[in-house]
Amino acid sequence: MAEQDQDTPAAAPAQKMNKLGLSLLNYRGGKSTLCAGCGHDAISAAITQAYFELGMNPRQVAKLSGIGCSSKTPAYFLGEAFGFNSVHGRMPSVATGANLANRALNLIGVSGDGDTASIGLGQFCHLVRRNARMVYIVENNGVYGLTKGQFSATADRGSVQKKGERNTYEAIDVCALAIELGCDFVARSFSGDRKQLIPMLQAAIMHSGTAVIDVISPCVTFNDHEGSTKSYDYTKAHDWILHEIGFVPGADNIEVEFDPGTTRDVKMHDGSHLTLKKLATDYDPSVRLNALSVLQQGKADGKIVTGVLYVNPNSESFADSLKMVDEPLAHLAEKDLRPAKSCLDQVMDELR
Amino acid sequence: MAEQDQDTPAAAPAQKMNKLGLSLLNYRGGKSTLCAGCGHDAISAAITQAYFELGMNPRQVAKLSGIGCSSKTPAYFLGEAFGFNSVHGRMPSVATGANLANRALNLIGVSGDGDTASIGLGQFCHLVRRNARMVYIVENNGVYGLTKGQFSATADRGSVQKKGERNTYEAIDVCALAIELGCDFVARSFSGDRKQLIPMLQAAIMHSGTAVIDVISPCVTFNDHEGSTKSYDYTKAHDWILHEIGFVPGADNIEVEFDPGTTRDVKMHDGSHLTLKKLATDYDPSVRLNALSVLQQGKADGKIVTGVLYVNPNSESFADSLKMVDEPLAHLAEKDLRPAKSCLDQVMDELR
Amino acid sequence: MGVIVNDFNIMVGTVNGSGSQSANLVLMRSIFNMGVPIAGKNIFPSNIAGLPTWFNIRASEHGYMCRRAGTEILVAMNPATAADDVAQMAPGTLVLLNDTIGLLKERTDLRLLKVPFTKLVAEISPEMKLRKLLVNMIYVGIVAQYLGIESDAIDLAIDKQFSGKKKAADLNKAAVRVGQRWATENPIENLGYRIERREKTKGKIIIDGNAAGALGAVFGGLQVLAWYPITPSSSVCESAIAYLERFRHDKNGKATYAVVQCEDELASAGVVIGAGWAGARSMTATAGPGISLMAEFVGLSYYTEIPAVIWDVQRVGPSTGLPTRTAQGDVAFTYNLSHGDTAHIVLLPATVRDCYDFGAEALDLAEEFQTPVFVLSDLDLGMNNWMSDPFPYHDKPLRRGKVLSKEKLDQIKEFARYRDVDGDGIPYRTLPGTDHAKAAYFTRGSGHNDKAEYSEKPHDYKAIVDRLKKKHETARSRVPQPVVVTEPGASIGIIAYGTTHHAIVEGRDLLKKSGIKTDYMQIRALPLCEDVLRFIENHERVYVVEQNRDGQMHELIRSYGRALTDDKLRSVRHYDGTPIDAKSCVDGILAGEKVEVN
Amino acid sequence: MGVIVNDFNIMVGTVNGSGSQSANLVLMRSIFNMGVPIAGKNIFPSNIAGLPTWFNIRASEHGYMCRRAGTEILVAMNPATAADDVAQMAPGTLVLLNDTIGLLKERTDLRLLKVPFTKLVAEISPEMKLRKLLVNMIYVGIVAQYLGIESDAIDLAIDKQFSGKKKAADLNKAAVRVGQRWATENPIENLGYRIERREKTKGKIIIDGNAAGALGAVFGGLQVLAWYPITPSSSVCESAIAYLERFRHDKNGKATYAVVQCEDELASAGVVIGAGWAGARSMTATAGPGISLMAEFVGLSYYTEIPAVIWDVQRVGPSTGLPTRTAQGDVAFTYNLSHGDTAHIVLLPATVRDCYDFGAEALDLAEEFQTPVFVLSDLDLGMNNWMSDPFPYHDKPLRRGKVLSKEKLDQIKEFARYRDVDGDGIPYRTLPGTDHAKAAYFTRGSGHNDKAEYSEKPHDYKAIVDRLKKKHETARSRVPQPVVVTEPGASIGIIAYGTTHHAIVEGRDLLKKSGIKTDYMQIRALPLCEDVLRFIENHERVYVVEQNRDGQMHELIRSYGRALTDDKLRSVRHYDGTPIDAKSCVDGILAGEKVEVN
Ligand SMILES: Cc1ncc(C[n+]2csc(CCOP(=O)(O)OP(=O)(O)O)c2C)c(N)n1
Ligand SMILES: Cc1ncc(C[n+]2csc(CCOP(=O)(O)OP(=O)(O)O)c2C)c(N)n1
Ligand code: SF4
Ligand code: SF4
Ligand SMILES: [Mg+2]
Ligand SMILES: [Mg+2]
Repeated sequence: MAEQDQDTPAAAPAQKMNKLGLSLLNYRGGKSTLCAGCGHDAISAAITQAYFELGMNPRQVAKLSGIGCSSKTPAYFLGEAFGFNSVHGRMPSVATGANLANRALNLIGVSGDGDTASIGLGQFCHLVRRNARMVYIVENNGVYGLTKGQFSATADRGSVQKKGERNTYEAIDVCALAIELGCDFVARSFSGDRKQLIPMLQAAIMHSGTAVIDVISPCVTFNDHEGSTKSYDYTKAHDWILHEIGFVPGADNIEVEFDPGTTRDVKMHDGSHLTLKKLATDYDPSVRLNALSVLQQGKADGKIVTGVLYVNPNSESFADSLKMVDEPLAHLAEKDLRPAKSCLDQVMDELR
Repeated sequence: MAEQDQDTPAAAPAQKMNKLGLSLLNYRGGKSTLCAGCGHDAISAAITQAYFELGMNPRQVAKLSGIGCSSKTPAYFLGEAFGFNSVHGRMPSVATGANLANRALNLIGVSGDGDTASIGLGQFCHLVRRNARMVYIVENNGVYGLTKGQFSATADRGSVQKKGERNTYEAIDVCALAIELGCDFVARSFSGDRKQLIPMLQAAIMHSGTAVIDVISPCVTFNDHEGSTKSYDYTKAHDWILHEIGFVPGADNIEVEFDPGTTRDVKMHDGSHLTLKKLATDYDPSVRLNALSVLQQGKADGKIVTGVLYVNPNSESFADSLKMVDEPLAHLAEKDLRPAKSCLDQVMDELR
Repeated sequence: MGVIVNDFNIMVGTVNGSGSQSANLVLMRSIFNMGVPIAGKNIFPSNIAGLPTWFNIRASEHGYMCRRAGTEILVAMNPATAADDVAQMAPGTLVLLNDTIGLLKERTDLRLLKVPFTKLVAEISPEMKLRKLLVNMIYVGIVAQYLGIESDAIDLAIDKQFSGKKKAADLNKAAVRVGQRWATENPIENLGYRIERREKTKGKIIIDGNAAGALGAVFGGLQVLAWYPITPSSSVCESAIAYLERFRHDKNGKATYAVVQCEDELASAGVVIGAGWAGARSMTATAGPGISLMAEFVGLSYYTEIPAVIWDVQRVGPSTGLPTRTAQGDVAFTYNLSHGDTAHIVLLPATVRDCYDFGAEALDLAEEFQTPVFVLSDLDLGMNNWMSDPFPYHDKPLRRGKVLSKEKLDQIKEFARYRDVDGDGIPYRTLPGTDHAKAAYFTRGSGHNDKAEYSEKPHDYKAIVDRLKKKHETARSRVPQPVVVTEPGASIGIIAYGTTHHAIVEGRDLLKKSGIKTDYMQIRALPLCEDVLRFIENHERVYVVEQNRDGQMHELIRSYGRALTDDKLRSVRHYDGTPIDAKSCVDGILAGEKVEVN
Repeated sequence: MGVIVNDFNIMVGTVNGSGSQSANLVLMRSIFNMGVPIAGKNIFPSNIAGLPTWFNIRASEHGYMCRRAGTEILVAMNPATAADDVAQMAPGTLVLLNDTIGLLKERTDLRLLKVPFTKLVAEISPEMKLRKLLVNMIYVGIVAQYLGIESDAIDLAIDKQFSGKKKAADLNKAAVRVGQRWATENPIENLGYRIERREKTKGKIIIDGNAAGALGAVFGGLQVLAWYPITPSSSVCESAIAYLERFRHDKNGKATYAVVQCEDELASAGVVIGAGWAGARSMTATAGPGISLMAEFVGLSYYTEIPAVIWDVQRVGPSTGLPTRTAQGDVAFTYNLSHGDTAHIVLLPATVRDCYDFGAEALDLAEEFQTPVFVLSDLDLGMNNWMSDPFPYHDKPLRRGKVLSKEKLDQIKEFARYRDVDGDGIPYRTLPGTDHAKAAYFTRGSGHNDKAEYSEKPHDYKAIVDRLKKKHETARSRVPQPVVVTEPGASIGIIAYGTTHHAIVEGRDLLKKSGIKTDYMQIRALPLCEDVLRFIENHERVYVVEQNRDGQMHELIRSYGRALTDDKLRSVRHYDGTPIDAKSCVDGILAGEKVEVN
């Protein structure tokens, strides 16, 4: 069953197949046109790997984005999936529509910090509130990359722009917002931490509602200098890693072994397991206020808190709360869509 | 000096004058066209009273709003002040512009829960982030009054609409958001609690940045029934009052007397005093996380927490952070606005 | 003066939130139940309660349904406006005045009856709250009695209005009786107006345009509805929700549709486009401010070729404009909505039947043409009560357009999302989730070639926008075509659309009486078709009548038409927020014809 | 074939982010320093680094500044596009090819020189990072040497480009020398192109339209600038910020202006309107998607009569359209932006001088007319380098419009915010904070009477919108008027606007050579004025030339004009994302004239 767990040393790594019999190549996208070294490309690679390892049919995935360097990336992973590069800051509503039209689609949305926290803040908050099932990734570099490096709304107060300008605004923390707004899966990671990001993505993909992952993703061209608080160096130096993350897909039906003293186990909606291995402190991600405090503390200490901040695996998705049929609406036949003549007659009678 | 403190029993109450020699009549607006009993009208009355008591020149005030029953109310108070009933959900940006054009204007913005938390959420958050000096009131009834009672984004999960529909979405708490976003004056009140609301408004008016007050303001026509969590009865029954609020204007230069054991004193930017008299518990509004916890706790206990949730009187206003001249931009003379010919010559030279 | 039968206006001046709406509907329906055609128009303020509201009932032997200026019977219940209302009446008008209202100037040229409503209602119920509502039923009784409306007709109307609530119905009937009795006790000599039984409403229905549109959409297979409340469009969605809840669940009681009340119109547009992209028939309804907010998304939908249906129930002005007044002011703006070169399909319903038909047709056209489709109703059509023949059941298959399924993909060599395979400018599409190697494509704005690959090449871009234009040309003959009504010997033409239609129907009869024969073309959609030009060619002068300041359709026709001169094509406009009446349109045409206007 | 002097194109094909931009600007400026007119156009992709970019330098003895198809000298530096670039060249083109690039098909009909750039640059610096940049300066040296551009001219250009950074300047000069030397060692026989010294650029400046507009605004008293970044408009704001920071502080170093980088364009529009209401000259700049998002606010600004200036630097398509390509696609949309009946003032700059002038003029007009004013630039004008006479200092007083101060209020009996006192449709206003009993008024959408009181009355509404129309009529003669250039004996007219102007200037000369004399009207603003109609009347045929698919100005003229027939008025359009060239416009006109097109 779980082919990705078999270690077949004979096969060359490129030939490695997942449980669907697909190789990593099947999960690759087009050639990136981003700057060499851009954090976003590392995230695309992590996404590619995450889906490959999960053994999910890429054709069942739909990739959505707004506008920005980050929002271009859906073209650079999962080439066999449908993609939609929509308008700036409004991907959440497009994703909501796609989710309702076809709830079987596995949705992944990629956005930037400008796309999400500046122009798109309202839509982001309302997406979280609706809890449409999707992974929502913020590729957070603190600047508008595509328009050449202006501060975005996630830029930290006091951080310095390439040309020397200092940011005077308070940063918007999309994780804190998402938690405050009732989101049931909120995490933060770093594009440079593939080990953390991949299992985090996998858990997010299996989450039953909206899963928000804010990934610090340095912009090498406009925000990787000294004085930046979103550079590679700064992020590495200030990364406060909450726990070591593992993911065991549920379909494999493997009993997860973990030491309850050192590892927390979160059983996801579909039976898969998210394991969080305790590091310096034992962080409990099942309490909202914990997440808000750890974020406040991180802020006070000048740290970037990464890890799964909050998770509630029993999240009721939007489609479920709407009591929709299980079959995707888009697949319903005409007979399901047009009520019988008798219904119309009844209405006509009432109007007489 | 402080004429409003003199109790002259001889004069009829209508004749009572404030320090500017104006009577309450000078602070009244047009006749309300809201439903009889609407919470919004009580708020208008409180605003009228607050400005009157402060002895602020109504002509220096500018009233702004979005669209909604609530947003109509600027026409019903301070008739001598300029008013701007703008577009739905976008008053924050209009107010920002007005603030920059004339920083001497005393701005008061009135919005509804739909106007702020639904269509206007993005602008609201970004206003708070910019910290333009103004009072921002959300007249919160959990519904869109003007469009006849649909749930807004502040409606509580599980609360019931007049026609029986149950709300399945998580409520947005605008106070929690404002606190999370760095707002330096955040309070909640109840339109039925004039005693609390008036001094709260006065402190907000004297605050040097954006002051957000969320006022539960029942909609008698569409959201005052059983099952509503924003009705008069429900609010009264579930009101968790943090402290008793008093306000002593600074211009009066009166030494405030209070018992440090029972009352907290917040010295506002202009020297006036906000006094918070301890009730059941001693709430400290100078710590952001306190506010977030008390709100979470209120939510868990089914309580509506009212009082000053967070205040930092040393807030740097937007105009200050922009290092603008003290004189309102709108009053600058042509000579201040058009650089000298030599400047242009210099630029032309550089371009040759 | 003889007796005028079945042809006059009754105006009730009241306060909104006072419960008079039920009484007015009962009075209107009583006349309808007498077999006499009616049209009811509610003129209400932009607030919830306590402000002046007027309800006008037009009884019309001929079945004219447009607004008609003038009032024959006034019921003045609102102290705030009674003086003004009364002052505006023509001599001889019958005025029922609540006797608690004092008038400054009493007019002796009116037939003014002071009715002791407060006293009368006290007989019926001791409850003050109920009295406030029942008082309205008393004027129903009085008016009915004077006009000769039979009790049966009234009772039937009351039963309908309070269907299921017998107690309420009985109380209301009692109030009507009190009114009837009072009228009998206070007879009027030679009133001059009477309702006589006819057979002209048999089988007909009464419905508002918004409910009709919703019904059409629900029977047209609507799958995803996204909305944000705004007057006067909210009831499109609220009605749709009600019908969906009644008729659209599977055998397990699960919904075959989804409704999202969004946070604003930008989100509604996004949801509709996302759903359209993923293969669901999706729609939203809004008014002008929402249309403005949707502009960017609509451009995306046009360039990415995604089906989307947007109802615009037109109202007047921006934000705090006149949100409870009617207009046809968004025609030009929606037709070319969004920056850059765009042109959309716009349907123009004139009747509740059109609303019903277009409710489904818009969904078909959107999927067929893979493009945003607007339905431009207005407040008058959407929120007022209109009489109509019952709606037929549409049993033709839903037109889902060129969608390539997995099976179809097997049969073709290459799939190019944006290629014009059939020469009609309409490409083929696949739906997300289609499990086929050829299926997936990447959707983005105009920067793509015909395979949906990113391209900034000049000829790729030009090819895309030229094809989009071709697609629009194809639409000319496939959208609902104009309807032409002729009059032998007419050399003058009239062009109108939407609710202006009703003023033209009556206006043409009036013109004929003035000796002016006219042909009439009712435009039902944009883009315009060749027939419009032929109609213009075939007439000496053509008047384009509409309800906006700038003569928007007139301009669109001039823009489309070749060799049209202003001398021939003329613009008649009505734009004060009230629905256009026949007289305004006749006066405009007579002025153009240089005929003396009275 | 003789030698072509000062009249050819040099195209550099490279990769963005590779530092070639400085080299290209130096090359362009070197020619300029030789006294020869130039125009530089950057054709860049919508990404940050690593994708193909082309820079075209046109040297033109006549000072033609529009794009000219065809390349005489190609520098092919980009391996990704070299094959394609080379394939497109006409026989005889001089091609400098980086010798590390292998071409599949070698063309023998070109003059192809393989340049060992990598080897050459190695001499100059050991640092790889520097080499990557300096390699570009080598082609500057080579091209300059072949064309006879003098070292002085180049050094001057380098000093300008690296002003203040002597070390960088010296390194770059060294690279140029290397290139020059290589060219000397590899001479070309009969190249056929040469730059010769002229006196045609003396005193002239080089600037892009966005900086010019910003300069105009800053010297025009801009007080509040709100913006959200979007290509190609960002540099309007970024330049304005730079000038504001330099020139607009009081003696205490405090700013006499405010800049807000907003969260989106809706907010920018709101800030501008709020600031305009409160009495500051305010502006924003955006591109099409931003215009779409501002639609609702712009309607509010129109109906509430609040000054606001909005620059639209036009680009192509929606969202991911072709954001780095140029168009004139937003003309119609901005002119009537927002739902309902609206019409705005739109300024149409053609040159950087216009940008400068309109930067201030727009602020004046907005306050004079109390209305939104658009300035429609485009990517070609806004982001490319244009030669110009230096800009004059405007010393006429700022026109602040009809504002009633406290003192003026004392002198008048009544203040009615929306009353037409002067008969020009423009009312008086007061500013918030004015300490006078008569000053305050309440601002809301169209639901008001002339005293700004809430009103839903039909005649109040009609009065307001009729006056707004009158105001727009007043604007016709007060916006920048068209400029007409005539040719004795011409019976054909050309109408153009914006950057199309430059193609017309050259096109008319070409047409003249083909024996076709033309008169030319350059439209500089909307609303159109009577002169446009007279110009059309006075010509047999008039061609409206523009850069959009739908002939938007052509339609606006037809809509405005009376008795215009298509037979007379014709539309020539160019809309593939590239700037229009003279040939496209000439071909369009020749086709209309049924002259054989080569
Ligand atoms: C309505 C609209 N406004 C502005 C833009 C211009 N724009 C494109 S991307 C972008 C910002 C992108 O920033 P972010 O989301 O942080 O993405 P990044 O490029 O940094 O990955 C902006 C402002 C646009 N495309 N649409
Ligand atoms: C763009 C836009 N969308 C929708 C509307 C319709 N609308 C007017 S007020 C309102 C909601 C008001 O709700 P809220 O802000 O809570 O105010 P309340 O009436 O409850 O005081 C809506 C949806 C509008 N005016 N403009
Ligand atoms: S500009 Fe920044 S965000 Fe954009 S591709 Fe380059 S490195 Fe990445
Ligand atoms: S509808 Fe509700 S919110 Fe509006 S005025 Fe009436 S009570 Fe107030
Ligand atoms: Mg970013
Ligand atoms: Mg509300």
